[in-house]
Amino acid sequence: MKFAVIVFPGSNCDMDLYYAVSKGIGQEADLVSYKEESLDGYDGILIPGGFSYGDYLRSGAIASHAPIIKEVIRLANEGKPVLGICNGFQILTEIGLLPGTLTNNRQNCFICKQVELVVENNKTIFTNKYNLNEKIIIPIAHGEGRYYCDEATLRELNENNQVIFRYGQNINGSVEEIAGITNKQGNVLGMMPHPERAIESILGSDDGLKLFKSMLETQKNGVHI
Amino acid sequence: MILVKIYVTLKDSVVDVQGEAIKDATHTMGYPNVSEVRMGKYFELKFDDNAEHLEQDVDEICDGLLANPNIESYRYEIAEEA
Amino acid sequence: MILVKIYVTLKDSVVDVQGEAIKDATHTMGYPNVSEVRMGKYFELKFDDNAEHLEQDVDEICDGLLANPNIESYRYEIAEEA
Amino acid sequence: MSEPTPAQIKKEKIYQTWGLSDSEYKLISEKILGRLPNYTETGLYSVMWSEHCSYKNSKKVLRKLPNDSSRVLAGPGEDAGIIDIGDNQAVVFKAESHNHPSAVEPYQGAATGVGGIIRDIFSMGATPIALLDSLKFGPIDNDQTKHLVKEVVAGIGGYGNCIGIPTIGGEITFEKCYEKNPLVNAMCIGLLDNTQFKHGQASGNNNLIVYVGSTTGRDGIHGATFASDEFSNKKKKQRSAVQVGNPFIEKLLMDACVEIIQEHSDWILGVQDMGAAGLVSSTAEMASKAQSGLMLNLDNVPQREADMSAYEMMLSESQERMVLCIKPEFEDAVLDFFEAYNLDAVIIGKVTSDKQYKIYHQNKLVVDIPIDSLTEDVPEYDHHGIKPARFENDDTQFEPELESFKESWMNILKSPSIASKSYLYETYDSQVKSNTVVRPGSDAGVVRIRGTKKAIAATNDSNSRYVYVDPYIGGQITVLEAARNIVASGGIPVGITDCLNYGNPEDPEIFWELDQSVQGIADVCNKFDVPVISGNVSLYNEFNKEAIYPSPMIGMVGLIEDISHITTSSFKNSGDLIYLLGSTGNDFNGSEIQEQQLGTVQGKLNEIDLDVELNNQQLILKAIKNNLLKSCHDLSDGGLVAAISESAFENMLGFNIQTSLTAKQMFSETQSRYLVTIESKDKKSLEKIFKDNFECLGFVTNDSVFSIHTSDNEMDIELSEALSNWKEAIPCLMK
Ligand SMILES: Nc1ncnc2c1ncn2[C@@H]1O[C@H](COP(=O)(O)OP(=O)(O)O)[C@@H](O)[C@H]1O
Ligand SMILES: [Mg+2]
Repeated sequence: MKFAVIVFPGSNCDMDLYYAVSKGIGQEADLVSYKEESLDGYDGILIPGGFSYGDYLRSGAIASHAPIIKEVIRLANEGKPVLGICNGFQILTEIGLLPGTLTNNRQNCFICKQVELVVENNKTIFTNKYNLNEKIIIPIAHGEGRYYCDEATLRELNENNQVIFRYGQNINGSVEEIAGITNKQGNVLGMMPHPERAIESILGSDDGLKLFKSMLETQKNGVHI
Repeated sequence: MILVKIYVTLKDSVVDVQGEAIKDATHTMGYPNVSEVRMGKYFELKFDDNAEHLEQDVDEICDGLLANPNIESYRYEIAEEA
Repeated sequence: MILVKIYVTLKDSVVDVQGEAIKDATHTMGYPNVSEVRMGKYFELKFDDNAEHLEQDVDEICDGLLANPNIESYRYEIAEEA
Repeated sequence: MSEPTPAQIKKEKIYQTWGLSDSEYKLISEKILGRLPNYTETGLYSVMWSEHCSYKNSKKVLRKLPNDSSRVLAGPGEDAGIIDIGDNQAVVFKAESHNHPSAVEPYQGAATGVGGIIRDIFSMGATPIALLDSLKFGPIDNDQTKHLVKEVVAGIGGYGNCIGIPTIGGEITFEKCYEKNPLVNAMCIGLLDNTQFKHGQASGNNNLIVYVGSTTGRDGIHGATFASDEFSNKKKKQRSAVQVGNPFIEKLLMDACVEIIQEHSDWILGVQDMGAAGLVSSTAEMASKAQSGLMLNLDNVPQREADMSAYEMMLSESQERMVLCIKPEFEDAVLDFFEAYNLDAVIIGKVTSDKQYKIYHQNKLVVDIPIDSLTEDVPEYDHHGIKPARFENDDTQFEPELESFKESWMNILKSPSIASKSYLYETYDSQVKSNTVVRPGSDAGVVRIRGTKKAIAATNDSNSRYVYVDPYIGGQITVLEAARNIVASGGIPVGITDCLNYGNPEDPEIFWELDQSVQGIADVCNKFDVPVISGNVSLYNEFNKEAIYPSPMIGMVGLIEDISHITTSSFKNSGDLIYLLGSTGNDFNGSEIQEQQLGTVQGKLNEIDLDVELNNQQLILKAIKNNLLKSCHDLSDGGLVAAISESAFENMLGFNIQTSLTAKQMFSETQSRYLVTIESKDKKSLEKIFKDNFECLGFVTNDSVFSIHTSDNEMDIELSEALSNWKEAIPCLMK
């Protein structure tokens, strides 16, 4: 499976994602510049964390105008898996592939720590290797990670099983402890926690590995939804 | 040169954590009569005079970049400049 | 109820790192006639009517909290409200 | 407004307001130039001859510090020092203080401190892999200090998180003497995969000088002299010197500089960051080191503000700017290279062979001086030290009162300097890059080196109370404490960087403290063969004539040869045996409990036996290499009370101990001690290594109770109560 890791000016978890794919699940990954205009030939798109354009103005806002974005949207619409982590999630909401918005943490500051997540839906292309309601340890590292959406959207997310991960404890003020959601079709996942930082037990947890393995599994054997 | 002043504010339905924190701080500072604080963004954009569809451009810049329509609204004023 | 609108802007001599990044983004979006962007903060504070030294209070809140006097300046408008 | 003429500068002694003394001015005009320097030239001398740039007051003392070992590839003199770690790899590190800027504008002061130290590392071609920070504030009992703490921490996180370098450790302490003079020291470590590093040199006639990065504005003008000046109420107006950091641009600069140095070393002769005293210090140092001259045309310098004078441009401390010296045939290649990173790069001058510094502005020659005179001709001052009066009558040994053993125990845990700092350091990204094996919260931070079995351990340590009580022994303790943190993590100390934070060195008592403490540091470094490869001096940390405690900060780096040696301070399993290595005496002078009970620290310190210290370090490393230790924690502030509690907290374990020590001795801070745990099956093997000089205290439990039996007392403490005292102290104070 061949992944594109999109690199914006200011992305800083691009290499972490690159290693998660290449070392973690032994697949091919390319770092693809925000300036590129084609994503032909990729089976999956990964949008890394970091501070694209310094997160100036609003996290993800400026990156959503980069040339590559058109292609990200095209592949998403074709049903290819698109995973946005942290700043990647913020970008996916800014470009409208995912509903809602990530705003300042309730504490009004950046938080970096290991947190517990609950797998709310294991019938997705990203989570089929997890058990339903499995508790996993994944680090967070963000200042603007409080998920917000209006009531109607929230209802829809719940009805369609689009909430994929919730925090074990409400760590940042997100509505209904939401940590990660997919689009309606289920092929675009955005999450604030960093599974790519949790693929080796020496670094504190390898619970993130199954997420990448799930994507691979889907590619090989299709989704069992 | 044309100066455009843009105000971006959170929609009323969205909680403003920063505003709340600031309100609390004003109380600690000894101003209990501050009953609400909302925090927004303020921009000054300068355009070269030859801007043809100025209002349209400003709307597009606000919708597409300066404000997040999920949670924010905006308004602006246009002023000529020397 | 009294509404006070406060505008906090970076002093001219201070580099506006956000404004620069936003300006570049407007160019990428196809608005090359944007020649300068400055980003500031906008606050709306509501005071209970019984505010006695309103202007003094607002100045103190701005100096001590809303604006960082090292790099920012502020101005405000006071409006009555229903 | 026109500039003062040279004659006016002399007559009105304008140079004095910039920090030049009469005799220095005389030296410049009579000996060096043979004429009166003009306005711009006077400005250049005043910044380059400031303490911050020239070390004129501290050079003599700094020479005491050893800076060589078999591993040193570069020592002081470069942007940062370099230590060989084998396999053709090296680590590059340095610490820098940003005390005054942070006092004035805490967020930006701290942020630009981090930005500056990162530039020092990547200008060597090294990829930054870790950050640390050492912070000192007044007691958190007023809004001003809370604001300072909050903003400084936010500034450090704001910069480091954004640029994407993990902050893996540091320290935060609170002491009255820092109330008006907070200390903000930041350290960066970089990795060089190729030890062919670049010197920051501008050599070779007609080679070009390239400016790259942010535009130049009027920010931070005279920041360098400002940093070398005492602080007082009167100086509030210096607020105009605020610089604003842009970590986003710095990330681009960092990636570009590392790439150009690593991949295109044939294009370039030197790279240097523009730090304190911006353009003048970077270019003059580069040329002077290469024995060349330099011609600059300021009209090419990218300017953010209109009508900047030559003086302003040369002295501006606008952030995120670098200078390179390149070969002319690669001009286009270099400019295109930076263009691809969206960075502005321009040619601003060239290298000449006449050793003159010639600067043109608006087609006029505005500076024409021997370039060496800025860096080499600075007078060096030999201050005289006098032992301060407080060292009279100091023969007493303090004895703590333990009215309630339990209350005293809790007071240690909630003392702000000992209590958990997680509320603050959790706002730093400690994991970005996915190499951090040990995050803040243990003894040293540890990052592994991908693709090898190696890891790097690092710590920031200072103990200004001990230095205040006895500068010489305190200086020793500072290094020893750092070394113990490295060793307890499984590393071998390989090098040191320092920030020497003191008051006004022209005060003989302060100079004595500086001189003595550096001697203490030097003696330990020599004994342990750990070189000081870089560092920074911050003097004049005074407010209205009240000086801070003498506060040398040691940033130590250790090499962990195999990641399997990485050890942390937390207890792992119930049933594990707890050992104390090293003997405990009655060492209460300068201790946390003395401070708590007397409200100050005082008295004589017992001499430290460096052989015992070294021996204990080796025993710990041996036990680690034999895979015996489940946890290892050094004893420092708060003695055994603090250490054993901290070890229990992370995994929420209890313990049951029975010791020959008295209850009071639980609070003693005798040096050279470690607390370790092992599986019970390893008892014999451990005791064989430790030989004597140890005590088996008891065992780890999972019953959530600390059960303590001393020779003269016993008690039980609920884990939850101890934990909340330790964990909640800082968040409570910050509310
Ligand atoms: N400013 C800081 N930044 C990052 N980590 C910090 C900071 N202050 C304290 N820490 C972390 O908290 C832990 C305890 O610090 P400290 O009590 O100073 O340790 P020690 O006494 O072992 O030197 C260490 O892991 C240290 O790295
Ligand atoms: Mg320690």
